[in-house]
Amino acid sequence: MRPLRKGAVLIGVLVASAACGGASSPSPSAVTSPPADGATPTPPPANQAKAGGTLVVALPGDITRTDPALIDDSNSSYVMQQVMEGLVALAPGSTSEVVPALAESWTLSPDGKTYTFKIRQGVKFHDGTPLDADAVVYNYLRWKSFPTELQDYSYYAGAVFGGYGESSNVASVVAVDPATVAITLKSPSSSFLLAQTLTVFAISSPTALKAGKADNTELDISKVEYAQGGPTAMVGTGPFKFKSWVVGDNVTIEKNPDYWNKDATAYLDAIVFKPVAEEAQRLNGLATGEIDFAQTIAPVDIATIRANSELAVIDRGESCNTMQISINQNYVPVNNLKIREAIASAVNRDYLIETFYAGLAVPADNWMPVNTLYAKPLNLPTYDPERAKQLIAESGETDLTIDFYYPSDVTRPYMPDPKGIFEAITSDLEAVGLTIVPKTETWRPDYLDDEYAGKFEMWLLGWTCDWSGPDNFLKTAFFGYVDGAPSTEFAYRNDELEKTMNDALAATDEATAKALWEKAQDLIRADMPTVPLINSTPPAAARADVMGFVGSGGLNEYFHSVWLDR
Amino acid sequence: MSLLDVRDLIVRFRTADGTIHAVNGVSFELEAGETLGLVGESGCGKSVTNLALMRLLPKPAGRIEGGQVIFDGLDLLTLSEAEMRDLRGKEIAMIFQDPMTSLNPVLTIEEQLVETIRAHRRVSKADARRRAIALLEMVGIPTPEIRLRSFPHQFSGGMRQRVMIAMALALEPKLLVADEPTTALDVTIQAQVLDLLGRLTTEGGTALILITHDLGVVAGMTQRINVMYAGYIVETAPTPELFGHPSHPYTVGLLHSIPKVTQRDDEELIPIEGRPPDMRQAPVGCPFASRCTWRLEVCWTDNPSLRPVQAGARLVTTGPEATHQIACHNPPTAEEATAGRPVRPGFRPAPAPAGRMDELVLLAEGPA
Amino acid sequence: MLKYIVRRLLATIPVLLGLSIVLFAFVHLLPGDPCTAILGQRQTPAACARLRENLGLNDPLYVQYLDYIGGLLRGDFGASVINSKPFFDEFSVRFPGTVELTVAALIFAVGVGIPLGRLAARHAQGWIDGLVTAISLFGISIPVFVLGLVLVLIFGVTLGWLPTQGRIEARAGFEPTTNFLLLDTALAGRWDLFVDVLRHLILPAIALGSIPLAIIARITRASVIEVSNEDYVRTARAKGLTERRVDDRHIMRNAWLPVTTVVGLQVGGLLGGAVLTETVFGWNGVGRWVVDAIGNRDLTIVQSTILVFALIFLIVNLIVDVGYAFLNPRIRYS
Amino acid sequence: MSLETPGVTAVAAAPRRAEERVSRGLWSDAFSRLLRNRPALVGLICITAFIGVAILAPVIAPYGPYEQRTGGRLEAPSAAHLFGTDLLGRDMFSRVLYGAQISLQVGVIAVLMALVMGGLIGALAGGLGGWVDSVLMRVTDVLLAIPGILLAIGIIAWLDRGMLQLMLAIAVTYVPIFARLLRGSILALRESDYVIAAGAVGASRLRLLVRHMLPNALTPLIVQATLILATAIIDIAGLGFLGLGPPDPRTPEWGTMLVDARRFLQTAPHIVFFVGGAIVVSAIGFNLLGDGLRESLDPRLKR
Repeated sequence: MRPLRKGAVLIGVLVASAACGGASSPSPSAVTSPPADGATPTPPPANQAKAGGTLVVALPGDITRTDPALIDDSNSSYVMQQVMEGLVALAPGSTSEVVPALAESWTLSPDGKTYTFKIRQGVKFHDGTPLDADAVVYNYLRWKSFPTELQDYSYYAGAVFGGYGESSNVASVVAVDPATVAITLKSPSSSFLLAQTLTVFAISSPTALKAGKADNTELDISKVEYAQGGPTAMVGTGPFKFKSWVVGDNVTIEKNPDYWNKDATAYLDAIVFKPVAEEAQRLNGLATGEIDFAQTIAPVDIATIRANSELAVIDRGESCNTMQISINQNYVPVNNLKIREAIASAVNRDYLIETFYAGLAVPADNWMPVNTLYAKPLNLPTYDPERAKQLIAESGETDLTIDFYYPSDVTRPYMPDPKGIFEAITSDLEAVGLTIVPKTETWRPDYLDDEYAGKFEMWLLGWTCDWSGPDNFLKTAFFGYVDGAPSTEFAYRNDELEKTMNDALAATDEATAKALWEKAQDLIRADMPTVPLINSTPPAAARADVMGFVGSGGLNEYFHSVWLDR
Repeated sequence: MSLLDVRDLIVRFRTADGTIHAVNGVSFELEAGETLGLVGESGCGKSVTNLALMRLLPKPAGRIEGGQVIFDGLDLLTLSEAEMRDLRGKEIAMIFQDPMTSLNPVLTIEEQLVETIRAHRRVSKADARRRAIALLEMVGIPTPEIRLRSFPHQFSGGMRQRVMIAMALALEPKLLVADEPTTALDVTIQAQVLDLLGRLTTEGGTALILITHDLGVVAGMTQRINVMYAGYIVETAPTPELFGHPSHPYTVGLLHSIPKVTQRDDEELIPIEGRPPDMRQAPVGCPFASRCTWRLEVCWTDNPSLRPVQAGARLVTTGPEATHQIACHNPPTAEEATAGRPVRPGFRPAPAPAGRMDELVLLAEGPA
Repeated sequence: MLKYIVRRLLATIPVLLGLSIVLFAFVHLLPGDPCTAILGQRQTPAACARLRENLGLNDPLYVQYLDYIGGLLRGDFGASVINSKPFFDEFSVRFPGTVELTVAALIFAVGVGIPLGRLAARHAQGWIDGLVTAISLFGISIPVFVLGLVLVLIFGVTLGWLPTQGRIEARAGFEPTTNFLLLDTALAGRWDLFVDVLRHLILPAIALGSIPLAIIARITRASVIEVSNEDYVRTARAKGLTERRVDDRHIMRNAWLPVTTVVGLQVGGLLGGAVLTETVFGWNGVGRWVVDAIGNRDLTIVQSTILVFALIFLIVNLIVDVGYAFLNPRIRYS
Repeated sequence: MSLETPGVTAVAAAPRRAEERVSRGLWSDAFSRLLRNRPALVGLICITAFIGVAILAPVIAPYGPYEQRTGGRLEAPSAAHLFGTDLLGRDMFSRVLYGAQISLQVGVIAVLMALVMGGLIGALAGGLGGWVDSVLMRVTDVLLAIPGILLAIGIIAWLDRGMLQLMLAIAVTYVPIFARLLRGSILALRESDYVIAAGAVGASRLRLLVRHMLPNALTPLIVQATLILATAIIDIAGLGFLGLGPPDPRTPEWGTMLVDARRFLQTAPHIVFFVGGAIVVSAIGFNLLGDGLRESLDPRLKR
C-alpha cells in the first residue's frame, strides 16, 4: 500500500529521477528458497521452469474496485499490476528504476514540460482492442477530467496532475501520430515520470471503459461497472487477464497467451488472490496447502515457517520503509524537545526488532532507510533509559501524561503487530516515568483521518516508499508544508527546512542536491520532530515449490516469472 | 385354575430420595369374568400393582423385586418383552384415570383406535376402521364415522372415557383393568360411564379389576373387594360381606369417614387421623399402627399377615364365596365397627415406642 | 388456523415498526454531527452534501423516517458510506455464504442434538444420559471462536484432514452463479467440488452448531422425558404397541412441539454466531462483512445487515410458529 | 365422597411438621438441596474458585498483568510460568488470573444492569398491564429479534469502544430475557390467591407489586441471572475477539488475549488452550450452578 494521505503532495521535482536511478537501485535478490539452503540461491534458469498450474495468493485484504484509476490501496494495486500496464514501469525488484512498458521510449523536452512517448506497436488489449496513441490519450484525458463525484476515488490522478480539468498541471495530452503521445505540463515536474509507474496510471482499453460506463458520464461510482467488477472490468495489456471477482472471496486472473512481450509470458495458468485478513489464517493456509503464497506474513511466524520443510520464507531484500513514533507539537509535553529526545532514548528498538520483526529490520538512524539516496547516519539516540529519565527531569515538564494511539485492526509492512509494538513501547515509556494513556482507533477511516487532522498527540505510523528518494520520505511522507504551512498532522514549523527541501528539489546538479538534502537531515535531527524507530523488510512466505518470484521492498512485484515446481 | 393369580408381588421404586416400598407382597386371584375392586388411599400401591402385572412400571425406577403373576397359565414376569406386548391390549387391557391425558392429543381417535386393532390383528385399514366405528357405536358415541376423524380435545371428558373404553375392549380382552375410570369425570357422567363399563364387561365375559378410592363405586360394581394400605392387602372379602362386616380398623375407618345418605345419629363421621406412612422406610410392624385406635403393643413390631376372619375357615380365594380375610392383630368387633371406635372398657391404644411417629398423640396434643 | 396465522402476522407489524425506528435512530441520531460521525475526516463539503442528501439530513426527523421506511418498502436498503455500493450488491454475494453456513450448522445441531437428546432420555439417569448432559454442558459453555480455533488446530493444521478456511478450494477456479456453492457446484455437475464445498463446511458448521446442538439436545431430552411420563404413552404401551411405534408415533410426535420452537429460536443465535465463526474460518459471509463495516464505520451496512438478520429471524419464527400450529391439532382446530 | 385426601382430615396434625419446614426457610432449604446436587456443587466450586481468583489475583499472581519480559517469548508452560508466556514475555498465568477479574467485573455489572433494566420493564409491563404492557413487550420483541452479538456490536459501533459501553452493550442484549421472565411471573402471581386476597383488603397496586409479587418473582430471576452470567462471559470474550473489548490494549481481557493467542496457534498453542480453558471453565461453572439453583429453588422439581 502506498498510504498517500490527502494533502500529501507528490508534486515536486525529484532530482534522483529515473534517468540517474542507478544510485540507489535496490538489489532484486529476493527469491523463494528452500530453507535448507540457508543462502539465497539464484533463480533457476528459465528452461527448467514448468508452465501451468494455478497459484493461490493470500493478500491482507480484498481489492476495492476494478478500475485502476479509482483505487488508492495496495491490495487492488497488487492485483492490477499483474493485469494492467502503464506507459512506464519500475524494474522488477527495484523501487526507483523506471523501465519502458507500453511506451518503448520517451523523451523530455529541454524546457522540462513535454514528455513524448513512443507507443509500442502491435499490442492488443485483452478485449482485442489495439493499443494506439488514441487509446492512451483517451485514458489520460479521462483522468484529467474526472467529474467531481468521482474525484474522491481518484486521489492519485488529482495529486499527480495537480488538480483536474482547467486547474490541472497537465496542459494537454495529444496523439501526435498513431504511435506517439505528447503530454505537456504547465510547469516542469521531474516526479511526473516516476509517478507514471504507479498502477493507477495503467492504460485501460477504451472500448471496455466505454462499455463499463467509465467514460465520465456515469457519476455514481456504484454504477460504474468497469470499477465494480463487471464482466469487462480491468481490461489491460498485461501478462494476465482479469477473470472474475467474488467480493470478499477472491479475484481470479488467468494467463494472457497473447502477451506482447514473449520473454515475459506467464508460466502460470491462473492466479487466485484471496483476501486473508488474519495472519494466523495465512499461516494455517500455507501449512495445509490451501494457500501457495502469502504476500505478507507476520515476522514472528518465520520460525514456524522455517521449521516446516514444505514452506519457505521470502526476504524482500532492502528496506524501503520507516516506522516512527509520530508526534504533534501542538500538545504538551511532547512539544518539548527534551521530552522527544527522552522518548527516543527510552524505546528499546533492539527488543522490538527481535520480538516483532524476527530480526528482519534495523534500528532507524534516520527518517529514511540507510540505502535511500543521500541518506546519512544521524546518530539518533539509542536505548538509554537513564538518559531518558535525566532528560525528563531537565525538561521542567510537570504534566507527563501523553495520549498515545495505535491502529487497532491492521498490520502494516513496517508495523507487523501494532498492538504488540504499542504495548512494548508503552511499557518502555512508562519505565522512564511518562504516563501513557492508551488510545486506539480503526485504521480506516478513523485513524488515518484523525492523525492527519491533528487530533492525536502521539501515535504509531510509518511510511512505505512510493519510490526510494529523500523527497518521498522527508517531504512527502513527513515534514513538507501543506498549502504553505506546517501540516496539521505534526504541527512542525521549520521554514528553513521547508526552503532547503524545495531548493533541493529544484537543484539541477547532483552535488547541490546532495548538500541540501544533507542539510535538511541535520535540520530535522536537531529538532527531533518525531522519533524514527525501525526500517524493516516485510517478509513473504510461500510453499517451497513456488519458484521464480522476485520480491521488492515497495511491493511492485510481478508474477509472470513465477512457476510451480509440482 | 383362575384367570389371574398374583402371588407375593413386591414392587420397589429406586429414586434419588431412596427406595420406595410401593407393593410389599400382594397376593390375590381372579376368575374369568369376575369383578374385583381394589380400594385404598392414593399411594397405597393399588395402581402400581396393576401396572406391575402389565409390566408397565415406569423405567428405570420401578422394579418388580419378587413374586409371580400367572395369567391364563403364563407367568407374565418371565415372558419376553415381545410376548408381553402381544398380551397387552389383546388379553389384558387398561383404562386410566384421566381421559383428558390418556389419549394422545396429536393423533385422531381413528388413528389411535385403528393402531390398537392393527397391532394385534392382521386386518386391513378399512376393516380396522369399520371395527372402530362399531366400537364407537357400542360405547354410545353418535355419528361415529365423523367423530373418528376428531382429535381428543374435541371431545368432552365423558366422551373421551367412552373412547378409552372402546379402545380397551377393541380386542375383547379377557381382563380389563380400570384404574379410577370415573374420578376425573363430572358426577353426572360417572354413573353413565360406570354403567357402560359394567354392561360391556358382563356382556363380553371380561374379567374386571376396578381400582378406586371411592367405596361408592365398588359397592355397586364389584363382586369382591381388596382393601389396600401401604402396599399391603389388609382386608379382602366379597363386596356384601365387606360392607356388612368390615373387620380391619382401616376399612372401618374408611367406611366411617364417608357421609352416608342413611346416616344414623349413632354413626358419627370419624375421620382417619394422620397420614399414610413414609413408604421410603421398610415397614416395621403394622403399617397402620400409628393411625390405629385398636392397636396393641405387638402392632408396633409385628406386621400381621392376611388370615381368615373366622379362624379355621376353608380358604376360598375367588368368587362370591371367597373367604373374608384380614391382616390385623386386634380386629374391631362388630359393635366397634358400627361405632367406628374401640368401645371395650379401659382400652387405650398402645403408646408408640421411642422414635415412632404417633399420629393419634399428635392429635391429642395438637391445638384444640 | 387461518385466523391464527393472520393474528400471528399482525403481531409482527409492531415489531417491524419498532425495529425500523431503532435502526433509523442508529444512523440518523448518531451522537454528534452526522458528517463527522459517518465520514470522519474524509468529509469534503461535496461528500458531506451528498451524504446529507442521501440520508435526507436536512429534512425534519419525521420526514427522514418516512423516507427511510419508504426506501425500505421499495427495497432500497441504502448504500455503503465507504464506496457508495448499494447494500444488496455486496450483500447478495455474501449472504449465500452465511446461509450455507448457518443451515449446515443447524442441520448439524438438529441432526445430532435430537438423537442425542432422545438417547439421553431413553437412558435417563444412566451413564449415557450423564455423558450427553456433559456434552451439552460443554457445548453451551465453549465459545464458537475457541472451539473453532481448536478444530482448526487439530483437524486442519495438525491432522490435515479438513480445510481451515474459505468456502471452496481456490485453485479450482470455480465461478459461482448464485454463490450458493452447493447448489452451483451441483448444477454445474462438479461433484468433486460439491464434496470440496461440503468438506469446507464441516469445521465451521461444527463450531457454529455446538451451542444450538447443546440446547436442542437438552430440550429434546427434557421434552421426551416429559412426554414419556404422559398418560397417553402409558396408554399406548398398554395397547401393546411396539416400543418403536410408541417412540415414533406417540412420544416424538408430541415431543417435537417444544423442540421446533427452540430450533426456531436458535436461528437468531446462529446468525449472531456466524459473525464470529466467519471471522475464525475466513468465511466469505455477511458476518465478516459486518465486522469489517464496523471497523470502517460503514453504518448503513451495519444498519441494513441488522435489519435483514432480524427479518430472517422473525420470518423463520413465523414459519416455525405456523408449523407448530400445524403439528399441534389443539391449535390447528381452534 | 372421597378418601383421597387424608391430608385434609389430618390438618390438625400437619402444622408442627409444616412449621419445621417453613422455619428452615426457602433459602437454607434450597441451599441444602443445592449441596446434595453433585453437578451444582461442582459448579459452586468452579464459581468460588473463579471469584476467589478474581478477587485474589493481586495476591496469587506471581507477576503483574502488564509486566513484560518476565520470561522469554512464547515460552511453554514451566514451573516459573505455569501457563507459559506471551510474545512480550508476560506471564500468562497472571494474565489469565487478572482476566477473571475483568470478566467477573464486566459480567456482573452487565448482568446487574440488565436485571435492573429488564426488571423495571417487566415489572411495569406485568404490574400495569394494558397499553404499557403492549408497548414494552413490543420493545422487548424488537430487541429479541436482533441476534444478541450483533446488537452488542451495533451498540458499541454507535457508542464507541469503552468499558462502560461494553457493559451496556452486553446488558442490553439480556434485557428482554429478564423483562419477559419477570412479567411472566408477575402475571402468574397476579392471579394467585394471596395477591388477590391482599388486593381485596385494599393494598395499593404499588404495594402489591413491591411487597407481594416481586419477592416471589425473584427466584426465577436469580436462576436466570446465574445462567446468563455464563453467556455474558462468553459474549464479553466474543466482543474482545472481534476487537471491541476494553480500549486499553494491555487489559488482560480473555477475548482480547485470544486474538493474540490465535496468531500463535501453531507456535504456541498452549496460550489458546489456557485462555480458552479459563473461559470454558467459568462458563461451565455458572451453567452448572444455574441449573443446580433452578433445581433446588423450583418447588415443582422437588422430589
